[in-house]
Amino acid sequence: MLDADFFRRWMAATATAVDREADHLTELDSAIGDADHGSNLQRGFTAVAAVVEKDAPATPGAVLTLAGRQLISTVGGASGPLYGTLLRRTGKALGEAAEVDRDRLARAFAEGVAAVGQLGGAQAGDKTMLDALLPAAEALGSSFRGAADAARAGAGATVPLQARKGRASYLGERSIGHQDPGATSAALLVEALAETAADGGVDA
Amino acid sequence: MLDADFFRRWMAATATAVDREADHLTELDSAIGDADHGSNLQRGFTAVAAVVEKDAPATPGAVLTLAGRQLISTVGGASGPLYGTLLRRTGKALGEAAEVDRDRLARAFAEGVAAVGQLGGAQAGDKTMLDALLPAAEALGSSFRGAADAARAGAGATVPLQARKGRASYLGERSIGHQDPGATSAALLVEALAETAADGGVDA
Amino acid sequence: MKMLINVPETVVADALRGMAAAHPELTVDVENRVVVRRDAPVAGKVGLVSGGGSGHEPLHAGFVGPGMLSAACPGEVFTSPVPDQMVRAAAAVDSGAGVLFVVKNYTGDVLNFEMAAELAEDEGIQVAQVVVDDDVAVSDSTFTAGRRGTGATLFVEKIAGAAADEGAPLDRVVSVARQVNGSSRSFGVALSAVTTPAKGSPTFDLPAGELELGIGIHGEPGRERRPMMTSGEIADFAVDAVLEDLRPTGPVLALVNGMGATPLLELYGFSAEVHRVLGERGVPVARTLVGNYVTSLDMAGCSVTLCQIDEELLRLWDAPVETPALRWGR
Amino acid sequence: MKMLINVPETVVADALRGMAAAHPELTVDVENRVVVRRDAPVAGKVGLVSGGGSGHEPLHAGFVGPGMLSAACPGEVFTSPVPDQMVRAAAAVDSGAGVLFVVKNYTGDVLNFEMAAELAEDEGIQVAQVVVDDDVAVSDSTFTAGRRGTGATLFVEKIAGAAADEGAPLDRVVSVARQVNGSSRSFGVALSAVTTPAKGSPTFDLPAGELELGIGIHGEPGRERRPMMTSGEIADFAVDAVLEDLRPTGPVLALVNGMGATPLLELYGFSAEVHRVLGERGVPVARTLVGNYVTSLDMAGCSVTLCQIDEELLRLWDAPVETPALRWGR
Ligand SMILES: Nc1ncnc2c1ncn2[C@@H]1O[C@H](COP(=O)(O)OP(=O)(O)O)[C@@H](O)[C@H]1O
Ligand SMILES: Nc1ncnc2c1ncn2[C@@H]1O[C@H](COP(=O)(O)OP(=O)(O)O)[C@@H](O)[C@H]1O
Ligand SMILES: [Mg+2]
Ligand SMILES: [Mg+2]
Ligand SMILES: [Mg+2]
Ligand SMILES: [Mg+2]
Repeated sequence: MLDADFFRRWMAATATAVDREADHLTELDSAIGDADHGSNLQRGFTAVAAVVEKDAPATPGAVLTLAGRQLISTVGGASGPLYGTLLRRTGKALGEAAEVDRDRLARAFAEGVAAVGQLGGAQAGDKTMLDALLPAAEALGSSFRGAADAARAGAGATVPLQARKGRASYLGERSIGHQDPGATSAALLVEALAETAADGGVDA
Repeated sequence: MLDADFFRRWMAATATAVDREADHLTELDSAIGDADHGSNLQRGFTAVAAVVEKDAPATPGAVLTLAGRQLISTVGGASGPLYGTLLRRTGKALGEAAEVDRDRLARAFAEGVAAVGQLGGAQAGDKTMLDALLPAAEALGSSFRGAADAARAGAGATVPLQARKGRASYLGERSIGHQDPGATSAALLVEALAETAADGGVDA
Repeated sequence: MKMLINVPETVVADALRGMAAAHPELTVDVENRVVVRRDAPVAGKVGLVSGGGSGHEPLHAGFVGPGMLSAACPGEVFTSPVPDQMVRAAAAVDSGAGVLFVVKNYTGDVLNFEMAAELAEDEGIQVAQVVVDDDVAVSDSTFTAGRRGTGATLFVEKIAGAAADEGAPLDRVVSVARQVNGSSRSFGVALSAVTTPAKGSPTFDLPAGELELGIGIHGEPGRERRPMMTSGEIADFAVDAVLEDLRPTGPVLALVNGMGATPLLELYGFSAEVHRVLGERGVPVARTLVGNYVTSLDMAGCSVTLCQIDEELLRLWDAPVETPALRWGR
Repeated sequence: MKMLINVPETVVADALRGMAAAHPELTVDVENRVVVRRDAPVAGKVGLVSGGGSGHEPLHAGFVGPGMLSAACPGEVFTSPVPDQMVRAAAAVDSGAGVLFVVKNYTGDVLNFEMAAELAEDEGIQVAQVVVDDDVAVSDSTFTAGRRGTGATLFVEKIAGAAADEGAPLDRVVSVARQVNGSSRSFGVALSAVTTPAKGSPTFDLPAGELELGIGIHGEPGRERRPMMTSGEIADFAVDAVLEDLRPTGPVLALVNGMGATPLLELYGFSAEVHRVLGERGVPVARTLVGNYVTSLDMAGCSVTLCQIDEELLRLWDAPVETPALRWGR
């Protein structure tokens, strides 16, 4: 079972991964965007890790809701509201439970991902974070590791796509051949989840 | 003896030389000035060659006076008034004579050079056009060729000097090690004179 | 790439400190990143709030003042601000007559302003939004993020700002803003890429002898790369791209805008070519504004924005304005 | 180096065509290169004429209008104009009250304005001259060309222009202009070299990671090269260089000036640091102007100009001005 502490560690692990990969994310965003995705998420998850540590919300749902609100208040850009909504809506779907299992998380996460689709109006194949999040949500029903692999594969699969949403869509055909920064960071988020699970000895 | 036509050819030859060397003059001026000496003189002597051709003044004095006025009206910068004064005052000193000899030209040219000194307040060794003009005026009393050689030597001798006048003086010690653009163009002017003399079969 | 900065992390806060010191006529909340005209809220006046990523200065904070914006919310460099800033700005300028958000059409800006509008309405502030989308280099379809907001933002903020200052009610200010946006189109060209403080190197490689056509203001590459063109050829291309979409039937306002690093000397020369092309196409120019107004940090290049106006819009354009970057009328 | 131009030979003429089209309130003689305020000569008013090489825009033509210059004479890029332009300008603005030439201290400018003054006096125009020499990076001695004229030119033109518009006689306008120049000092820093259209490549090599201290506005290298400094360190260095020479005993006007290619975002951040240093040194700042006003084409960098003012100078600074680049007051 996953308790609030597990979710705090997930957020901390994401912050660490984003820190490590920030330059790479910005590099990807400079090819088909505006070169800020790395610093955006770095700012956001640094703040998230700090606030969930400080406020120490008592339930998994409260951790993610707080994290989402914090992202919305500190990131800006497209990814702020989108990731903020992902975590907030996932958190809300988790309700007040003190502990949740992977299955429940998978269902809540799928709700969060759906909310991202609704907010941004993107669909699978539009070359956005959804291309990593959708397969991850699906695979999370089976295992943490599978979700991480699905997210990474989904991110990689954005390379040949032409962007239809977000800033990269301005490039038209010139967006083809580059990996989407948001899909790449989404894979980091899900990988951090899998690692947190592995480190905690949680059933994969 | 040198007639008005000789002086027109001198101006034309100077225009040709300045055209050819414009990039070099600008290059020198970019090291210790503002990268415009070549285009300044190109604009000026193109206009001079055109106007002395068109108006065809009847006397040597009138050719140089007109050339000087034209430089003042078209060049701007430091070199416009200075070269303009050089030619205008040399022309005035030649008076109304229909033909002059080298000796008379040498004396008139020395007056022109003195006027440059007075106008700009520079002295020998200040790393300006005077460092080519002063030795040239002196040597012109003996021969055209000698004047050209003296001007070129004078220009070369500006390399180790620290500029005390003009834009190059702003650099202080950093002006050392570069040849003065104005001294270099002054050598072109005097070389054009020597070539015009040689081409016309005039006594060296 | 060298920059006149302390560290990349503080560029926006540093700039706001500088604005605070230089412009006592503005209230600059450096901590919360909101710039408000000193006398806000003005009784009975609709509040005009805009904002967006930093790096486009003087847009938007330089347009705060009588006759234009009531407040601006600067985000991080090239990153839309967060809803908290917009809600705070709305609260600071609302006199009860409502607030108009002027939003440039980028996913980030649209989403954040949307969230802010909901939050502000929760606080009892009446909020309307106008999304500016004038950039013809981007195709406008439901399969894309839609056209970008660029130079027309200045026209919308100035003209809607004048209407608000005259005491027009919210629905009227909104319809003026929509009319201006609907009558405006832009096209931009880059001669060099942009370098953001966070990245420290150019966002794309632009070889010597080439230029990018149809660029945005965030260092996005354009739609097309071509061998370098003359100022006259660029004017032909840009003006025709705008006219093809706008098809004006009357006089226009022209904004000949520098992207930041192009000298004003060149910009005025380019403006002469823009006038030449408009003359050849039979489009009368009522007013021309030349300068660096909607910029992209250190990018070299330019954009052309045309806005077809009627007498009323021209009157509002000419109305007095008193901001750090745009001032006229007496 | 890419430029937004047609051919190098026509950049000045092209820019003047652009000014003519954008500014109907100015009379722009493109052929003879003179920009005059439309209503000149103003009866009883002293005429204020300035000029210099192009490439420093908006200086000088952007400062023509009520409350500032009566006319400007743009020369070729970085090349002082010729006497013919100045005489023509003087004739266009003289109402019989005389004309003041505002001359930046460069050999070329001084010599050409000197010749023009003689020619204008021959035509019966009373001419006075003020030479601006505020740049402390250059040592002022009889063995040099003297200090360069840079940012203080804006202060002199604005304040003397206000005095002239109030109807002050020539000797009073001259003494105001001299007082402003005598009370002003500047220091400039380059982060990149400048590229002139004629040369097409940078005037000097400035390696990554280094900056030039004490540069002029014509692409001349500075007095000293150093490893790159932060905005705060540059402010310390520049402000101290100015204060050492100026030693103000009262409040100052501050011009935080961009050299052309430095983003306004960075310039405002730098201005915050300038204010910090002045605060630490106990120098009160009465007014601050931040922007690209005395530029050097596409050079990145900045300069700081301080002018110690008394009540009268501050009143004249605040007086209304209405030019393309500087406007305020009503
Ligand atoms: N409409 C959208 N729906 C889902 N994801 C989107 C959408 N628009 C953009 N994104 C994601 O956001 C990422 C960019 O985020 P970021 O660079 O932080 O914001 P911005 O584009 O505002 O600079 C893109 O790579 C993409 O994955
Ligand atoms: N006071 C002076 N006396 C004599 N020659 C001078 C003086 N000042 C400058 N010069 C000459 O003028 C040259 C520069 O001319 P130019 O580049 O055309 O003008 P500017 O310096 O105004 O750009 C210098 O190389 C120098 O030879
Ligand atoms: Mg981005
Ligand atoms: Mg020169
Ligand atoms: Mg962004
Ligand atoms: Mg020059």
